[in-house]
Amino acid sequence: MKEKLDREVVAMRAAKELKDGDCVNLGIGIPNLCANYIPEGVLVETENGALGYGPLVMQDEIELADQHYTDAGGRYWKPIPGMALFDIVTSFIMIRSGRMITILGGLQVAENGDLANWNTGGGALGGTIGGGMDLAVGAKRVIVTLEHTTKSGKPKIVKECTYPLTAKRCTNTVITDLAVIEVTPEGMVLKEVAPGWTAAEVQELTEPKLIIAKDLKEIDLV
Amino acid sequence: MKEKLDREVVAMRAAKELKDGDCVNLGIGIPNLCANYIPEGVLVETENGALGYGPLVMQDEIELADQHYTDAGGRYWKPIPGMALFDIVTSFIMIRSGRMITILGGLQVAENGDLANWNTGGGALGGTIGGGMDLAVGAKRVIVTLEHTTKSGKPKIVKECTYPLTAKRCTNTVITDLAVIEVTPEGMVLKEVAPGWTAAEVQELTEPKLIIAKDLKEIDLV
Amino acid sequence: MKNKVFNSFDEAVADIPDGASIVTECWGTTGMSQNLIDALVRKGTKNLTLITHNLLPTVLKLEGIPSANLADLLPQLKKIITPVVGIQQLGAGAFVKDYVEKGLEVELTSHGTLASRLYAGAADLGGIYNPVGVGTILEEGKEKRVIDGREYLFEKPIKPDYAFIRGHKADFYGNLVYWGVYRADQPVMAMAAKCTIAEVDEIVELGGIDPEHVVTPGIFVDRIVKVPEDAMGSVKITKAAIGKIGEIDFIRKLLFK
Amino acid sequence: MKNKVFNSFDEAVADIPDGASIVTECWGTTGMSQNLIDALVRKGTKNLTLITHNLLPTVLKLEGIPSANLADLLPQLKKIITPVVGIQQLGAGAFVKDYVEKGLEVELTSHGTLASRLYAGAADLGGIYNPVGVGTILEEGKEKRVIDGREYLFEKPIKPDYAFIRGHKADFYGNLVYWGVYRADQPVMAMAAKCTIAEVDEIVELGGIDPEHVVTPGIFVDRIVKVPEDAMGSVKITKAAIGKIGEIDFIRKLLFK
Repeated sequence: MKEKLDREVVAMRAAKELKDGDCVNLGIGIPNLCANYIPEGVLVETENGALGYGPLVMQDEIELADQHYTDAGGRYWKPIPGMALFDIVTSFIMIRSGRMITILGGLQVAENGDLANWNTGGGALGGTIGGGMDLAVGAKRVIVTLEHTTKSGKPKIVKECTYPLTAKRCTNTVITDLAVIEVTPEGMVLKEVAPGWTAAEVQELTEPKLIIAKDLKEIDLV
Repeated sequence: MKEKLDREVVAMRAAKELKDGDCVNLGIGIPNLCANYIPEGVLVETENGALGYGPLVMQDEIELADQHYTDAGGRYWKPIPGMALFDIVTSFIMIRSGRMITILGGLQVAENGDLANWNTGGGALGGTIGGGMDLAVGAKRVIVTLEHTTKSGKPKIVKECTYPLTAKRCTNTVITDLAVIEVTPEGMVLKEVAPGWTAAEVQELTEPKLIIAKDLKEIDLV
Repeated sequence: MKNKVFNSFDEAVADIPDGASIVTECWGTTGMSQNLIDALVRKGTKNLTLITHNLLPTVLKLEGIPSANLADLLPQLKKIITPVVGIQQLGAGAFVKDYVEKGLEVELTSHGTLASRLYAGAADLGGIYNPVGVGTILEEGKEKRVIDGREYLFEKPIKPDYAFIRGHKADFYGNLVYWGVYRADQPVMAMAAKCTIAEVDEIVELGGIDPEHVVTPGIFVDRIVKVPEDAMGSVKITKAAIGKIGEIDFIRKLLFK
Repeated sequence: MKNKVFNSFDEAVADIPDGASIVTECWGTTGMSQNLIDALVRKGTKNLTLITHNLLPTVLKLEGIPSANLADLLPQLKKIITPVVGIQQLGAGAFVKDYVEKGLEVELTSHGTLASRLYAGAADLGGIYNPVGVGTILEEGKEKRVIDGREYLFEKPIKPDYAFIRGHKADFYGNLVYWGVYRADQPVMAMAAKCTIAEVDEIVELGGIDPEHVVTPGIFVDRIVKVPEDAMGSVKITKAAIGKIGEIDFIRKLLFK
């Protein structure tokens, strides 16, 4: 079988969506990995109350870890000049007032942009809501990164989500290990495919009918 | 005619209601004058965003006036250690969350505690709402200071307000140049009268029927 | 790094279209974005909706005191949302009345309600149930609802197109601190508006503001202009104005103990 | 001057009755009021409603790391309101499940909605219309309303009886500053609760905090207790805990890049 992109490459491609001046909140999963590839001038936000903070603390520099400087996932980061600290009221206003871009993980994305990313079906205790629903509803742009299919090969890009929803019609862009897809009022538009893959092969692993972009191209990290 | 208390004395009597640890917001009119008689340990708040600030700047010390340190009425005050500065969201949470005592001026107070203090009847442009309605609704205790009657001798303590209301059933205590009155579910209770005045004489200048407190006494500033 | 610093007030307001809504601060003369307001007066933008705590009394201007004055914007307004139409003692109510007779719409609100409505706008809420105004003229035209035995009025969020705010220091990301009671409405205005323009005493390098002391994070500030030392609202001019105010007896009595 | 300083955590929580509602912070182990929580565990107060961002995974405790742990309070709870029942990787969801089967009520919410509901509680609102949760399981039992063409859910304010908050420095009036991301939920919790109890690294004289830097004004803080250097959650103990965390491989991978 042909090779899919690895998670690190998907993260690199997702980070390419950001440009100087953007503020971004990174979800759990592949989005976490984007932290290493954020372009210059992009400020990263964490919903527990910091914006524009520095790089994460690596495993071999544990002496730099300070409990006062952690992100929403509990990971340690380094303070830098120009960052801001604030409370959750301010944080969720940032998130909800349409000023933030968010890169989220996903379990399923539906044709109309519905996103399921918090719960694999265990009822109320089946997952963690956290700030994910706020990000999905409030961000000015929602980029969802996920593997194109489940481990058993079933599509994660579906006609209708079967897992409990995070938010309705919220997804703008889907970036997978096979493709970059824009969600538009006309349907899902296939913009890019992984090197060596054809549009037809991607369609086969995707439930909704894809519109093929006129300028369809290969995923490119430059 | 018998002498009524002057405004300065009414302000002194009103300030006596406050005790160490209280936070108070002072309205326009007689309440302004209370500023000089606030007991030790009472913090004064102004809704434009300061709590626990220092004394007002006097006319003969204009060189101390700083535009960055003014109260809601535009008067200059002096910063002191222990004060806090904040925005209006925080300020109105203080006011609305039942932590503040307020001393307000009044045009009319009704038997049931209704207060009219912002508008003498000129429609929407007839007065200034400011934060007065917030204080009347949100404060844990509303003390209203006013002259007992209009210049022409008509009662300001009435069965029903004729001026546009500030808030319904909000007044706890009324302090005038003739009396101290508590608003209770049973009606208005006359607690204190100005020196030389009898309960009957005060009743004559008051529209609702007053309940005379068993321990009725003279207004006393000690 | 994206440049948020504008070199002139005129450039900073150049794209504001007729019919825009603008929120700005005015407590007497404190905390005003006078230079942005003046630029908008020069531009002549029409049919504006102005959201503000207050309209400045015009009397200072009449007395020739170099003082901020939001009332200059009145001829360009279609609507005002405010808790304070004017300060009676200073004759501003009558001043506004002329415009109302010519069609200016006035929506009264309490100041705390204005704060909550701006919060609601910022936090993307569809509306709030507010206890203030029940039983008053503010009830008119509003849905009333009893929740757990208490009456509330439905109030809509306010989400202005632009906020003009007055900061003390800004860094290049737009992180802001204020000075004294100039803070007041500015932080929530900055968060509620779609585009926030700040005039500030000083622009500093990244790191010039302690991250713990930032009041308005830079994400809420889109444009920054430095107030020149000889401009209206600068510390120097304001000090001179206070001195002059002290010479006018009736204002002196109003503002000083 | 009214004394807000308590000498022990036990005294500070002594009056909390059975059935009280308590809001407190928990992001992993950061920003927790561990000493107040421990005092409440010692006191054994029952039928509590807990409002919190998170319930701490118990795994650190099982590994013998001196770390804060809100889960100790679980046996005393009647109800939890939270966006995060537990962190799956650390097995906390299963931990809570046992209690749910024994009758613990769980009200899920999103974290931003929790922030707005606490704001609504603090600002004395009767309710808010919230865009988050529409079309999800959070709709259940809630009024839905279309406002200007968009769907919202009605959410009630949260007004807890007590807030346990974790500050950095407090002065004698209760003015507070925080340290880093320990700030998070604390300020809005302090404003929403009827009685706010703060544990802090340091208590300073009046004037020890610059008025411009105060984050939570003292009016919102009713009781203050200093965290001893050798107590849970102190800077010293926390540093030691981070060191130990670094020795456990799977947590290390989770928390470090």
